[in-house]
Amino acid sequence: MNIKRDISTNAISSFALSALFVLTLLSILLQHIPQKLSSAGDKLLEINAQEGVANAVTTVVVYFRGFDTLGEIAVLFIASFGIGLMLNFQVQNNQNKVKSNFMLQLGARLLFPIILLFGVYVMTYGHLSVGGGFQGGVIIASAVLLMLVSSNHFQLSHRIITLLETFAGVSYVLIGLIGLIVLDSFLGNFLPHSASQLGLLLSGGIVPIIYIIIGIKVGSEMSLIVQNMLQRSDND
Amino acid sequence: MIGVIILGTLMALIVIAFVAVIEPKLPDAIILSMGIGLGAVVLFVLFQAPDVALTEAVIGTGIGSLIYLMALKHLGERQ
Amino acid sequence: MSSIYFIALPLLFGFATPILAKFGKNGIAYSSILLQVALFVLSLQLFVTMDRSIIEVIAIAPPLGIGFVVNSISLFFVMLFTFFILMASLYYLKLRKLNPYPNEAKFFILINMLLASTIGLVLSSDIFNIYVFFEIAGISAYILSAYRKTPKALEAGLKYLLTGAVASIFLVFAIALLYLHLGTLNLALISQGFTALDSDIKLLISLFLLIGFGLKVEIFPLNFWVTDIYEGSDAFTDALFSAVVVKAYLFVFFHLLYLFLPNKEFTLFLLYLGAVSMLIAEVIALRQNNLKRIFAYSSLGQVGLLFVAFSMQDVISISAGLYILLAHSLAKMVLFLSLASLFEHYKNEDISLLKEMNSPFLRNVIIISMLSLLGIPLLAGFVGKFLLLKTVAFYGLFGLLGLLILSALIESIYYFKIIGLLLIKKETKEQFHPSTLQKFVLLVLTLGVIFVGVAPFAISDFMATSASVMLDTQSYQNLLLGAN
Amino acid sequence: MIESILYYFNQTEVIKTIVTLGSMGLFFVGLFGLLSQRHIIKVFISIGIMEIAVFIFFIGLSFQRGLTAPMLGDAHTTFIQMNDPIPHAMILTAIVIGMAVLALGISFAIEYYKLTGKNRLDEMNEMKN
Repeated sequence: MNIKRDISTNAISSFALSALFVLTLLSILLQHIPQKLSSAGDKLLEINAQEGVANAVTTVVVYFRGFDTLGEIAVLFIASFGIGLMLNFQVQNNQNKVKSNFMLQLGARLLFPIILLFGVYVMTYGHLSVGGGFQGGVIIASAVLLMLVSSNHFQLSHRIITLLETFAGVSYVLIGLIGLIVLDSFLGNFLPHSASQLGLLLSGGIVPIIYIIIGIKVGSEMSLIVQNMLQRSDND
Repeated sequence: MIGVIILGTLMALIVIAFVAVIEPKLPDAIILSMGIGLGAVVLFVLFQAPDVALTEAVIGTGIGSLIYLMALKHLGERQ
Repeated sequence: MSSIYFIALPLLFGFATPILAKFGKNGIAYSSILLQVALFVLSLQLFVTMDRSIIEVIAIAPPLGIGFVVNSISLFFVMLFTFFILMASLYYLKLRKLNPYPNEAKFFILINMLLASTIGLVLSSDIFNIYVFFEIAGISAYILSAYRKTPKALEAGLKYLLTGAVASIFLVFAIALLYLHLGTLNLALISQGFTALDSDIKLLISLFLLIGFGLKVEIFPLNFWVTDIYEGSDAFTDALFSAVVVKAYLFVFFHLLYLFLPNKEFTLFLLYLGAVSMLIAEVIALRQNNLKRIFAYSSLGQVGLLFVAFSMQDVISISAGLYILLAHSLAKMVLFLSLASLFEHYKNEDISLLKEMNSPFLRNVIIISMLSLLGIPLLAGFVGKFLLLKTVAFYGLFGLLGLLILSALIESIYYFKIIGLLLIKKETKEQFHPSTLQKFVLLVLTLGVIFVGVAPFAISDFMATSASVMLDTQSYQNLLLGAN
Repeated sequence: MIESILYYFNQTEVIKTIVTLGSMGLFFVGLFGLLSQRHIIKVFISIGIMEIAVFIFFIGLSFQRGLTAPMLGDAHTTFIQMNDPIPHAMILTAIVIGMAVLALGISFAIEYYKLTGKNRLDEMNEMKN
């Protein structure tokens, strides 16, 4: 009885507190609804055609603000190994795992290459249409997830994942450093690129290459996160 | 038309979010939080931001729900 | 040489480490040290050759893209952070013989990521880029504090992560409001457009920035969680948090505040917030028994003092703040690093450890750094505190002066209690000697404390230039916008 | 009648007001959850709701009615009359970072629960006082 009253007082006071905060916020925000103004994004759209990339968001993410994306990759990298460190991964014995039935295994095996193909498509066409390395990489990781859930013996090779991850991360920074040496600006677009290539698969200089590298990195890290999360042993 | 759809989606989102927050059963709360992600995807599509919508669908809702479900499996349902 | 290497090389090293780790643990440790030595030499070289502020372009030129501003204040922090992280890594080389971190390669990745992100925070001139580095530094710090995977460490990491997640939401909110109202992310353009905004919006944005950074820089009343984190983490990580991470966040917060200041009242508010924060921290510290907790509260007090110094917006008070910052970082580095050795050796984290320990060298460096924190003349802490009190008195803020002196008195009570415990005659004859390398690191840091205290005029020109550069937002804007 | 209502809601100003109200409502729910709920999964859900509210606020207010998505397609061959791509890029980054932090936090919580059996914030008291 006493505990129940405590919980409800807590709920009421936090309700009142957050309502007060948000109402103050609203009273300011509603008076100053931002008007359309010429922003940095509009100027970027004007010069976007020079880069020869059809998807302006991709140019912004990978090239104009590419440094943020490098930082983002670093965040994912740290988080991924942090999770690996926490849920210290051991190859578990498959005894207490529920054996999945034949239809599930067959379906998963049929779907796996299709999802993989879709992920690679989203990754490589990131500079032409919606999508890119982040989304494609996560789609690939979801294919891995499907196999991990359904199959009893599927196991990612730790060595290959580490190799892919390292390759992707190192080559991202190296591309940036080549730009620094060639064009005197880190992550500069040193490969040939022009507006006339707009819409071609091979266009945009370093932009699609970097997005594919991001895809490899995100795909391998997400797969590791998924595997670590799924296979945390339950016994202790 | 678009204004009414945005209004409806936002209202539904607020209701879903409120239920998800006060729902005592954790599995239900997690399913509802996936609904919030999907509602946000609809809004991002309406706001002409397909890249953000795809990212939110794949990362926020896809991997995010997996993480919540794993948390549920390991942390237990006891509130 | 470009300042981008300070970010690119640690990142490269971090990304390559999973493969490098296959060649053995010692290789990783030594190559990490080598990298940090190289970066420190690079920062010294930049410092010597620098004749004016410059701007480094990343991808495209600043108003649209991201740029790094290298001037004397940012270079001061770059040198400080590379030096402290190098010292900590050297110290760890011997510490790992006793009780190494599990999975050591990852530990070195975290150290290097911390280096890259704190330097990025200081150098960057783009507010969203600052957010990204804010998150990298945050995530590295969460993992470092939970690294040992004991219940205490995990709880500290979890609390740190939750507060950090809330902080980043408010930071993103502030950035979104800035972009919606000004249409730019470049600090110079934001600074130009900010004065024309309505006062409500200005106040809201500053409040969100205060909440976002305040949760990270340990200012009252957003610091309820800090001492738990210091207690739960290793003393070695506490040294890094106190000397490097908090200082980076603090500098960026005031850098942003100078560039877009809502109004005079806000700085006055921060001034008294800092003073109250210091007083409360020192009062609570009196009742503590855990050594890490005591020094955590002392860190909170010093952060309050730094808030006072930086909120005054006066060249002398800012250079006083830089002196305090330098002295505090040096002293806390010495304290926490020597505590790390003592904890490993005596397996005791309570204040009773001080009675038990018998190690003349460690006792002496601890006493010197604590006296410096107190502000005894001829030690580093004195210069900053003296300059600050002089400025406060000059502006006629006698209430503030009283608060600061009162908290300094309270601080001296528990400091002298600790020093008294250290000077008691020990029962055990067996002495504990740290290794030569550890002695070397502590000696270098302690000599730094003494040098700054005895000869503050040696660096006073540099400090004054840095302070005026930090305060001079007009030339910062010209530098950033003139490059195009 | 219906047409006039639809027209009213289609004005850019009205859409922006709706987005501000709605996203702040969502923010309120998240803040309420953060303050009132103590189970660790609930806390993370609340933080996620606050994040999504800020994202919707930002994307919704930078959206202009009548402008298309910032990419070329069959009907658009030049980069004019398009929505601002920078908010999209920023939110894309923020979503990925938010997910990374969530995954890390959950892994801390799982290990903590395995060691101590506590899964609520108010039970966490490993430290003294």
